[in-house]
Amino acid sequence: MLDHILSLLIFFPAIAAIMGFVVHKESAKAFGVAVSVIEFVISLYLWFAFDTNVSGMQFMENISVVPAFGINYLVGIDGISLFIIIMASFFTMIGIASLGDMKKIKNLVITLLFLQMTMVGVFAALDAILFYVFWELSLVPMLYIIGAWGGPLRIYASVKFFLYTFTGSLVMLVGMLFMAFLYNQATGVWSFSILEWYRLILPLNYQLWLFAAFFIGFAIKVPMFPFHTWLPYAHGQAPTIGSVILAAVLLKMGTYAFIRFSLPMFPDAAAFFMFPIAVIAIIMIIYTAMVAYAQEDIKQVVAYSSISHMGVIILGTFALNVEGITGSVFLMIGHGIVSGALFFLVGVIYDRRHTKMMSEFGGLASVMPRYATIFGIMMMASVGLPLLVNFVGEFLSLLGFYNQSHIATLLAGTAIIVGAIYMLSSYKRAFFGEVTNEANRKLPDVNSRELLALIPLTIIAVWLGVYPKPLLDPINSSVKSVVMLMHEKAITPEGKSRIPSLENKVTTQTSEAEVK
Amino acid sequence: MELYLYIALFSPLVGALFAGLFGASPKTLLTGVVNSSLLFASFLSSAVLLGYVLNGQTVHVEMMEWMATGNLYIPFGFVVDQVSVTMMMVVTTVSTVVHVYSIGYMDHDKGFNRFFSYLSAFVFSMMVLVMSDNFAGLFIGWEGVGLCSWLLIGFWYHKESATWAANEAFIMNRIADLGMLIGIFLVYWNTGSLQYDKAFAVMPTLDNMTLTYIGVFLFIGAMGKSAQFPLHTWLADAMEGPTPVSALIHAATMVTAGVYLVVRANPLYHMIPEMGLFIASLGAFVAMFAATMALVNRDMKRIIAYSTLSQLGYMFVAAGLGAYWVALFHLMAHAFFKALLFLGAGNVMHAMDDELDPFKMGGLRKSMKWTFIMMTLASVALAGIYPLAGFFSKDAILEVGFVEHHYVIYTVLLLTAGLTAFYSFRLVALIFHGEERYKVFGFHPHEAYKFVLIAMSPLALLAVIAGSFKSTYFEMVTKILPNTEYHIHSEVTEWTMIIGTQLFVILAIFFAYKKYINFKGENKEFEKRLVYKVLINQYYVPYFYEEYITKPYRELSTIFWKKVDLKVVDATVDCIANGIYKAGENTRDMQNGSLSSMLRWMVAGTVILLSLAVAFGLAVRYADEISAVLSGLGA
Amino acid sequence: MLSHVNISLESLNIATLVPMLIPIVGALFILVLDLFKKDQRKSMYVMLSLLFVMLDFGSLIDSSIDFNTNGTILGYFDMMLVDGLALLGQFIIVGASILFIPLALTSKRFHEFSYPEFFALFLFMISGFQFMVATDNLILIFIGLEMASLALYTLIALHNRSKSFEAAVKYFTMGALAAGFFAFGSMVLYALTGSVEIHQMAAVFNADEFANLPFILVGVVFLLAALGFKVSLVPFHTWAPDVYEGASASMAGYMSIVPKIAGFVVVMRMFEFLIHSGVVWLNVVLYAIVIVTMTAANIWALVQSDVKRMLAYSSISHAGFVMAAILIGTTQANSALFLYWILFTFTNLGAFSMLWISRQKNLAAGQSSDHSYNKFAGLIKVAPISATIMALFMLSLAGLPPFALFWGKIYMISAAVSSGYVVLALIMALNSAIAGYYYLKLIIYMFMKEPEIDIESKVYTMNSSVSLRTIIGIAAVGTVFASIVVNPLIEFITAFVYNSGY
Amino acid sequence: MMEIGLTHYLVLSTVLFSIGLLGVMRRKNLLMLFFATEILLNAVNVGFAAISHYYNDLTGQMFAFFIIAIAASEVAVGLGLLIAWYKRHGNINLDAMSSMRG
Amino acid sequence: MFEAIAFYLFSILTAVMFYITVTTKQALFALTALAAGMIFISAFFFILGADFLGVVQIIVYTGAVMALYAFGMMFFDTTRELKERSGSPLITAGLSILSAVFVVLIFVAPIVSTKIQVTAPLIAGTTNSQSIGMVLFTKYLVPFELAAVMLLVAMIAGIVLAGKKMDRSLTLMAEEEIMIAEEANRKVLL
Repeated sequence: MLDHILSLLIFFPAIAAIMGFVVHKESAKAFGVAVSVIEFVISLYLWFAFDTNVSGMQFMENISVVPAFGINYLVGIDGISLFIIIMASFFTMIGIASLGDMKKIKNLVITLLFLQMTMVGVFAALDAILFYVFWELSLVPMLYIIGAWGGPLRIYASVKFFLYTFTGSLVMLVGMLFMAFLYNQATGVWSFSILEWYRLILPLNYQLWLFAAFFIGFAIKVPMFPFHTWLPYAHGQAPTIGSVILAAVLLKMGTYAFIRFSLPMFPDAAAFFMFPIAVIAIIMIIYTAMVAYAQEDIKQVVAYSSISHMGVIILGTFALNVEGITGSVFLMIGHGIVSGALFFLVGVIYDRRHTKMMSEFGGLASVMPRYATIFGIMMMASVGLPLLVNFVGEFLSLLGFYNQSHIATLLAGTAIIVGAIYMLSSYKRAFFGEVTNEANRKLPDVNSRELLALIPLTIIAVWLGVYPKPLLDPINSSVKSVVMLMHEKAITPEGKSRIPSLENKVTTQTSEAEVK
Repeated sequence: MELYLYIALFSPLVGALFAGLFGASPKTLLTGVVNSSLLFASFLSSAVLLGYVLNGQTVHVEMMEWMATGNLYIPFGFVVDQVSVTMMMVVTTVSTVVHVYSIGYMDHDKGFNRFFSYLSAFVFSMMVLVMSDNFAGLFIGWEGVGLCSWLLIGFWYHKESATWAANEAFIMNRIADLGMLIGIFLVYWNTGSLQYDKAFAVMPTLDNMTLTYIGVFLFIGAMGKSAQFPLHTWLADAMEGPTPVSALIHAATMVTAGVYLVVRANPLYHMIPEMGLFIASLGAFVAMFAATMALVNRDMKRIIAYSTLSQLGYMFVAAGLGAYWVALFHLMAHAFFKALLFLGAGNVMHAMDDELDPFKMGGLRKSMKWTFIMMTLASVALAGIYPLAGFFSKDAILEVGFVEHHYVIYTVLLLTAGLTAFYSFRLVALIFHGEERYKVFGFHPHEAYKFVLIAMSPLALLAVIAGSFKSTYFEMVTKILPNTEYHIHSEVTEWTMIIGTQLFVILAIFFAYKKYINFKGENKEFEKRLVYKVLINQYYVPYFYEEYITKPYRELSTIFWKKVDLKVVDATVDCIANGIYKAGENTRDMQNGSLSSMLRWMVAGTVILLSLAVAFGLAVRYADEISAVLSGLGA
Repeated sequence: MLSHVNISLESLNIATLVPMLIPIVGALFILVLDLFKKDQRKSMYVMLSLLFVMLDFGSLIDSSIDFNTNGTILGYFDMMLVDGLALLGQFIIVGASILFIPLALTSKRFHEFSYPEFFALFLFMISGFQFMVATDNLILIFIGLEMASLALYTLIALHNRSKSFEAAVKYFTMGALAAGFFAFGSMVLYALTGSVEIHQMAAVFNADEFANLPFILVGVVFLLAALGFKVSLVPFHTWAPDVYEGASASMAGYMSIVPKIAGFVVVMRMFEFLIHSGVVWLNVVLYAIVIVTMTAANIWALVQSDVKRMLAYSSISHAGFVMAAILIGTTQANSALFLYWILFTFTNLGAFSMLWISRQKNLAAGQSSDHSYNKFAGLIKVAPISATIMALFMLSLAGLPPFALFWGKIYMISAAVSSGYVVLALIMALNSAIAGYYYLKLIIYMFMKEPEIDIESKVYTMNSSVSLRTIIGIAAVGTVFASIVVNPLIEFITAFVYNSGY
Repeated sequence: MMEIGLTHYLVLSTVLFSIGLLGVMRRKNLLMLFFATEILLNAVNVGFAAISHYYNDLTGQMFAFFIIAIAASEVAVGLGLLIAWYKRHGNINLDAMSSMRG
Repeated sequence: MFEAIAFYLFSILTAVMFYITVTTKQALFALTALAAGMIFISAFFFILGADFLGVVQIIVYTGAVMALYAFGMMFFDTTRELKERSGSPLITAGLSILSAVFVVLIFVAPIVSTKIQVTAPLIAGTTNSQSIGMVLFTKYLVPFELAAVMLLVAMIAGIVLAGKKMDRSLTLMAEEEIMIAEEANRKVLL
């Protein structure tokens, strides 16, 4: 069981999905819930069995697929991927559980289960090709979800989503193949194992080019400015469940990949590109926040806010130190929970009114107080209020980056201001004031089905904000090993100086422990 | 002692959650009572802790780890020392009073339970703020009070102005919080820790520049919370909230957090006196600035708010000049009488159906005797008349200015003291004396509930007697703060000053009474003057913000969205896609179905290849000649 | 004076002829059978042809075992050349034929299958292609090519409707021009080397160090045009869309696989040595052609409104993609070509078969062509399994992992990257992205649109029969589970290619 | 000039080939178009024969021989196609064949 | 000298004939010119000593091929004047002239290779036919046989395509129609 728990986790939903074809459509949702609960329990078990003291990969499995070309089925997780996997299974679970009456619900459930396979696969894969397989495969269910259950522009949105990310990832594929070629040059054998690639120290110019190739793939997925325009469409058109999973999990693939690929493999390039990327991140933060402020559609506000937050994650990642990277990983989870919840919330109101325009609302706080409360909590989490989940990540990310650049952090820190501006003003427009629209006067408050999704999210948002330690510790130890590896591998003086060496830090840590 | 600490800290939280459970349901008196009791428990615990601290001991606990990664280690740590216990006492005292008061004040409000939930949550945040033993914990409280302030200002969320003011307060605070955050980052990266003790222990080793930066950024945070210029506009607007909120948050506690921060960071500011001077100057400026705005305002609560602002300026002067204990003392004294003043104003508002314009009142002393007495007491205290609390604390600040040879600051503060007395009694005169102008508007004023008045009485008492604790307090708090005593060397000067000040203030009070006690009609002549216009428009600062910051931001946002994002970024992407598609549309005619053209394409392809072959062949064959010619051309 | 020629039978290696002779014998057998007993059922002929082709396949396995032990075998006065390329080429040709022949077993009756001659010609054609790849003598290549082509033209025309005639005539005419080019190119090279055997030419060129480069280039240009026509490189591709549209879907699918691989083997034999001897011109020109073929075909495919025509352009694009292997010219690249084509066979077989089973005899109302996109609108609602399977093939064609073509694609791009053609690799990747759009378009029509024409699910399986479904099943399995066979395939192909010296 | 060499024949072959190409491109009548393709092949044949002659090698003649065979086969198939088309459409005009395009 | 005169004479004649073939508007002219050109071509073969080829040329081309074409012309009724709209004569002419020029440009330079090794040398003292026979039935036996098969293919193709069965298209007929037609056919057969 333990030896193959990751494979189980990856393929269980897929097999269940195939079996789901047989299930009658009346029971499809129940089936989906059952499967996703089991999956979630397994993922929790994964956490339980996870050894926090080990910073490297755990639960590894290795099966040769194409040995002649060095492609293996190689999976494993560390602290960085563990929680994103759990989050993926969690969101699938509550996503399916909170599905309302939709057309073709059976297809939707099956699609979601397939999507779950790809999501878990991406985060568990340790072989570049395997990673790529799941990475690409995840586009298909999402395409279908947006395209089949989306709004009026759904086809445009889904095609844009698919093609944009597909294009980016093809460039990334070329980078991967080149990396494998370099590995082949160095060792004489083919390998796509990421762990093997880590051992390769590349000259700077190769690093730069490869970094750029990977960057395009990841940046589009994240999405980073100026590759972000697919996202508002995708979110705007997707059904609630699609937006939730897209925001909560799929976007994290990009940022996760930065940490998994770009940083340890090209440390010097990462240091080299740190400032340009910081600039992009700052643009993402400020510019998209302003765009979000100008939105009239509440879902678009949340969509753009996603981009803005992803900017902070990117910034944290490229802090290149333990604080920043840990923060960005944590923020991935935090943002997943918060934006997921926000999309759920938008979905709640959309289900009732079939519009997302803020001008249609106003005064909802008095009509739907519970809804307003949960929305308020999540909004506050989104703007990074301490003791709510996002703050930990944002704080650490910015803190980390501050060591690299003061001005950049100052600019990026405006995230907490601009974030508050668009969030509060949207909240004000939708929830405060008098009820002006008659249609809103009799709206029912959140029902128990919706609460099923929202309450756990709220609890998690608070729990992780107050007590992030269970997550931070594993993340921290894995990130530490990443940073250590980067420092060792760095060849340029800039890289060496930008990426801190952790040797002397160990002593300070022990001394701190004494002080405690 | 830890138990008391936890009781003091968490009983408001319990209250908040308890009331929150009933948040959406209609009024239940239970919440008010329970919350008030919990607050009282908190107060008692604080008092016990105070006693403990008075014995010269402090409590320092670490509840649990919060964040730890890399080098960073942030616990939930709490410290009860001389400084924090002061704040705890102030907070719990005022908030207990305000809670009880609110039971009466919010009696008819739909959101009764919600209100108590928010209010208790605020107290919890404030307690976290003052009790935390590290900057991160401070920041939690800092943001927490911001949140509660937002919730409470916007409590009547159906009012456009209330929600607008709430958002303004939150966002403006956020601007300052960024500064604070940066300050925290600076502390961390330079000292390696966010614990007060460790960080301050390392600071002396840092260079002056870094310290100044830390000081500046932390102070930016303080400026926001304490509404110092130029981030002051939110405070007056925050008066949209229910009056108890104004009393608790926007007078007694939250707004003083900035002062608390500076006091808390005294080891830092001690090392950078230039920064201190700046703080003091800004404080003096704000004191004067706010007082002038209060002179002409026609909104009762706003007048008090400006007065708060002004008093905060005093506190910053003291803190900036290194007289931390004086600042803290004034903070405490001010909390009591200002809260009292606000609560009194609340009574008046209640009596007048939420009317705020004092010009529509007058002669209320008959129907609201106790309120009148208490408000007058508070105003006297505020004006700094001996022997009330204000005298001891405010005069101390004046003395500090004088002793430290900052005569300009001293003069400004002295003048401000006069202004303070003037506007305070302008208000009292307009409300309680003179004709009963309200009758025209059909109001039927009545005194507040008895228990409300009783609840207010401790504050009244404290406003009167707080000054007498001065020396005890000095003893206690200077165990950790610089124990400079500010005495003017010559007794003659000292007495002259005290008496002079008192006379000046009394004169101002007299003047105010004279001018407003028999107020009849409005002075149209005066209202046309530039001075009046400037003052009533708050020096055009809000206008400036609206015109030059808010509006452009909104417009720029729209431009970014409609023009840049849709028309440039997105359009580029679509343009590439469409371009490819169009290329297909335009060239598909190549395949026009005619066999002839197909054959021609094939031949054409061959001919093109042939021409390339010929060119290449010739180039190879005549390579030497070509290079000769080229070299002849000088290439 | 003429002297007697004494040649031992053994030195002739008659066995090298066996694989080609089997289909010829089979064809003759069918013809004779038809003479004696008329009016036999189609299924009998299909099975008979299938048997012969499988026999052929068996003999190929035999030859490949022989190749593994003895290496390259020359046969019949060095006329036959059985090396790895020849065997791989034949494997694909014969293997694809095995898969495509059963497509004749439709439930509807189509004209061509009523002829026993159809099957005879089909077998002749297979033989012709086999000859084409199993020799490096230009004469035999030419004859094999013409024989196969003539049979192919006829097979297309036998579908017997206006469009198929048009297609056949177009194909034929252009084929005739291409034949002229081939002859002319051969003539030029012959003039230069005195030989029509490729290895001999290579020897002569290398011996005098490409002294007559302009002449060589002229020859190369004409051969490139002729072979480019066969493998449909832009601008010699113009026949492809029309012919695919005009031919029946099964025949179009076949055309997208078999003639092209035969062409590629010849191209590889012809150009590989030129590329390796550093004829810069050829590198540049091939580079340009590869890019133009990939890109232009993709762009045209974007704007198609008929699925079959789209697939035609797509297979042109794929041809350009594969042509890159020849430009790159490493063992890995050449292996990638075969790997790609084998995987492509399964996917394209599936895609065209799906079109084939949905073929109606008469166009439904509002339809301008047999397989227009809007015919497939909303297919998921009417025939979910068909839609899913079709989507599968489209995703595979788009190169989405882990489906079949993805593996070919990465191996090919890896070959490009490994030999320094990074820009080419990027262009290949970006082209895959463009291609993604039109494959996606069909998926969108099937899954996300409402049905446009009011038709029952029957329409989509109008032409289906057990055999067709089996073939589709095989194709689907091959497409989905390709990852399992990729490794043995790579090893097998690489060994063959490497041992042939490519 | 008077000494006829291989070059002369090759040039001739080329010229004839070009004439064939001209025909291929401009003829609209399919039958006439087929004529032009015959010219192409004949042009090549001349070249082959000449090379064969000058190199004293029979391969060229063999090639030419097979080209003739190919030409003959093409005629058969081509005419078959034309007949089939003609029966359906009553003309063999190339311009009538453009039902597929784009 | 004779060779030169013959070469030029026949060159010009062939070129002119072929030119007429591709340009004339009279189908009959074209056919005649083509036949004439082919015969002139065979003259080159004879000049070059490829007697066998010359004979084959005359027999196969001028005999068989031209006969087929003549038959075709009669069948298609193209004896009258052709109406051809030439698309763009400039492009057409330009392309063919260009191609000629390019090739000629290269061909005017003599081939310099010295390493030519012929694979099937002429055997001294034999006639052309003999040596061709010798080569054809040894080295080129496979192509020869394959060519035979190819001719068979062409024959079958021609027969099938021109056959009567093509008049009715099963592809276009509905299944029921086919049934009816088959029944009718059977009745005829009976």
